[in-house]
Amino acid sequence: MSGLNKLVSNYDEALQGLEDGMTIIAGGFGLCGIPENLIAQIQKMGTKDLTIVSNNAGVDEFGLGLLLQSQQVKKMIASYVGENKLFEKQLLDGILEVELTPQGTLAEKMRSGGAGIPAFYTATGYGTDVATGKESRKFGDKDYILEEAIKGDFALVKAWKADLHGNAIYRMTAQNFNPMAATAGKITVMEAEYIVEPGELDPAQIHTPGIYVNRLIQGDSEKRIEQRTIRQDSEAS
Amino acid sequence: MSGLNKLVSNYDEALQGLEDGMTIIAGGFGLCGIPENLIAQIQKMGTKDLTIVSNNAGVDEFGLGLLLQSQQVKKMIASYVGENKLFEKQLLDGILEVELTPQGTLAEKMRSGGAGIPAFYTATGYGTDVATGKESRKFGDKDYILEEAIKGDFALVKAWKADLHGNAIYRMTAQNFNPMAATAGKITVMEAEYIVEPGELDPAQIHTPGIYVNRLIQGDSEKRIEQRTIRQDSEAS
Amino acid sequence: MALSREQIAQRVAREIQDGFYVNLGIGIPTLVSNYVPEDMEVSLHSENGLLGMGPFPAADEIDADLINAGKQTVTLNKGASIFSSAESFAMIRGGHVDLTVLGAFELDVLGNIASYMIPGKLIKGMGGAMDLVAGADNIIVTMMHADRHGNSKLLNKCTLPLTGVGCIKKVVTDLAYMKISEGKFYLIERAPGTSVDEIISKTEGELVVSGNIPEMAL
Amino acid sequence: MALSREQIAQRVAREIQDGFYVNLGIGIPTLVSNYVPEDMEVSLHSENGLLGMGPFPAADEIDADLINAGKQTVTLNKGASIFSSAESFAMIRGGHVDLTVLGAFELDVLGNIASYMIPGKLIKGMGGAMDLVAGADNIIVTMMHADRHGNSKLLNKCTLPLTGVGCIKKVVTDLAYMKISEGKFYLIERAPGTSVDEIISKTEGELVVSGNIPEMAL
Repeated sequence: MSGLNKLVSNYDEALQGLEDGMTIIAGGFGLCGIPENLIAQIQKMGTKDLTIVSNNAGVDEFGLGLLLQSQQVKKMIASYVGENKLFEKQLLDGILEVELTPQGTLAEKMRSGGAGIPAFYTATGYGTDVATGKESRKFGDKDYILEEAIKGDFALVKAWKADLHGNAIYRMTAQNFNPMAATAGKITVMEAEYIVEPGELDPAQIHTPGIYVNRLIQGDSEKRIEQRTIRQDSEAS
Repeated sequence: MSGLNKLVSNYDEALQGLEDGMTIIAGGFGLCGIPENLIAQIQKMGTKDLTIVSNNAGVDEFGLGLLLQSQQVKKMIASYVGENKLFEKQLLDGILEVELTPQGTLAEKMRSGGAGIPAFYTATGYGTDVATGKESRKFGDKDYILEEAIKGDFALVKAWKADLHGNAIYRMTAQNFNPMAATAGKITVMEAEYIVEPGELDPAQIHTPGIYVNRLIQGDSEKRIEQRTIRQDSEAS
Repeated sequence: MALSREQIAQRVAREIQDGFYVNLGIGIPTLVSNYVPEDMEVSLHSENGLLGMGPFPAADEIDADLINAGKQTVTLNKGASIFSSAESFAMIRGGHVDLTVLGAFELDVLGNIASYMIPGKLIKGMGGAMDLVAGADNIIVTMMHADRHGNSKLLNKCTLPLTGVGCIKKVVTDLAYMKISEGKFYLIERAPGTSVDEIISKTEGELVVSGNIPEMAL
Repeated sequence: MALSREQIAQRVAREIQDGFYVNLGIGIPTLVSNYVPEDMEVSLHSENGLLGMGPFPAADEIDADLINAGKQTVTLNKGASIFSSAESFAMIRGGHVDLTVLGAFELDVLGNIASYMIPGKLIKGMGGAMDLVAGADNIIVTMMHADRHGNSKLLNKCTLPLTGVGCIKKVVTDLAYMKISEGKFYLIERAPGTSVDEIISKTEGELVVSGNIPEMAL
């Protein structure tokens, strides 16, 4: 690694410095656009007591579900964890703590963490359990609550094409939480399906500028599908 | 105009409903990426007492400077107005009011206006004149001030390529404030250099999704350069 | 007779206008897309970061990177755009989505909605539902009027944890189309063959029945 | 002898490290890009929405849509990226820029900086300067040590409207390189041929001179 080149040579190096008790922000929605190889590496490393910030918790045997299996997660900050049965069990057993956060608020908390905005007001969650312990305030005639930014010791994201400087493009809806997650890590690690030379991507079409990326690694993706839905022949006409 | 097609046929239609005393948010940085044809149309319409939110105020004879010439502007919310001599004169004469706003705060106020965030905290301006009358608060060991969102009756933006649904791509650094401005208008009007059919732009490469755009019009741009700087031969080797 | 799920969707679809950007939740709301009038053009918003969502793919079109908020594989319509979750919720929170349709467990006369959690059952999370109800101006809730035992789900006060406060103004149930304002339900239409008395008996919250209540046109 | 503008830039450039993302303000800071060591790779950030800014264009390369924050026509280096003003200031405010260099009218022992407005003169505005000083961790201010009349610009307390409070820790003037901490200036290096006495006489704010002060290597 020298100059603006972020490429690291192996997954050990990609997650060097990850320690027990750290907070990890992960991109992805369901199993779409998750940094699946980096997650697998965390399981391999066996790092414990992690706080994971991610919209979902994977499924039982893939994605972040792997880290639940191996009981590496202390706390999960997510908007929806309904696809993961292990999650329920660990929650009831008191092994796991969960902080349910509305999806848009979660995305904005990550963005704010990366953008130096310590807190913002949102109407989302006003008057609900989410508002418990939070300041509420009226602007105009509407009620809002104060939500604070989230930052991670590490942020893990999954890109489609990235150049060596870490400038990255996400594919289709695999974009989701990745651009915000990428901004919110003290150390941001990106796995990419394709790595190209600087200059090969259109500068005006970069989703994540390389300034946010500290380490880059190539990762072949399995890309599991959670809900395989197809059009019936009758509709396909 | 029907369905998702935002195309209007002329500039009168593009700015229909613009009235004296309204607030207009305009994209552009200096003279780069400004909605120059829409601004010229406002001069033609003669609408008065406008509040204009824009990073700069154009130059004396181009861009928003035109609206100063014809004394249509009551108040300017901007970060830098140093390129415009008429501005100074009108300010001293008491014709014009100005609210200087740090550039990043201005961008974030527009984004917040469009994103349903009524207010956010930022360290920018803490302890300066910008903080006067604003709440300040500590998060961690750093001081921040509370800044409120800006919304416009109209937002005027300039795109490079747009499809008929208003999905748009900006060219080079003509992007600047345009994406945020586009989100913050009750009515957002976009002038585009090129208008194409839906499906011609890559869905993953849209800078401004059409949902933010109410009216679309074709506009040939003069694109004046403020500081024409070229490399000396000796450096060009 | 009570409406089927499809008929509820059909009634909701009549609230769609040409050029609308529409967010459809999981379940009955998803079915609404089947009943958009043919002469109208609408754009479907999916909160994972997609506008212009198309139908499910043919088997050979399936793309793991192209899903909707229900994690189902989908396709893109012409004029679609894809963006980050922050941008997606900026659209929702900023009031740019013209119509939001979502399900609920309970609704009350103050427009409060409970839709994401039943204490004692599995905690799944609110996903984007809290953002949707807080950010949208025009929301239609679809739900069953009463549970299996005939207990009303249209209440004076929600009993389950709330998804949002004072944000619901319209609901289409299997029995009726109602509006909510000033702390009351207003009966607007009844399902074909359903009596006003049945609706009254299955509505716990204060219900205003004014004049002759027409049957829904489906 | 006092440093020239170019020499100030040269000294600042020595603070650059390989792989830095750097924001250079207008004036002397812009000159710093000429002195980046050849064996280092840095990326220049321009707050109008550009990373990887290249040199000025040749006459036939000029593009009105490609400018820097000084509104000058520029070019792109390989690996450049272009983005919105909101994203650009997210980088600044979020502390992602490794080094920020900007000018100032006055600086004081508390690290306060005044750089955007002289009351009674034309109001130009702060542009991105307030965001830069509030958001960056690593800032170097470049300025003249004193005005034409010999009046110090390194003060106990700034007299002009502030751009930022307590945010400046390093300054390179035409006479010295100094650090600021705990309410004092610390003299680190002096311009070649400039005496410590001259620096003391032109520094109004409390100045700590500890041991032998080396001349700058340029």
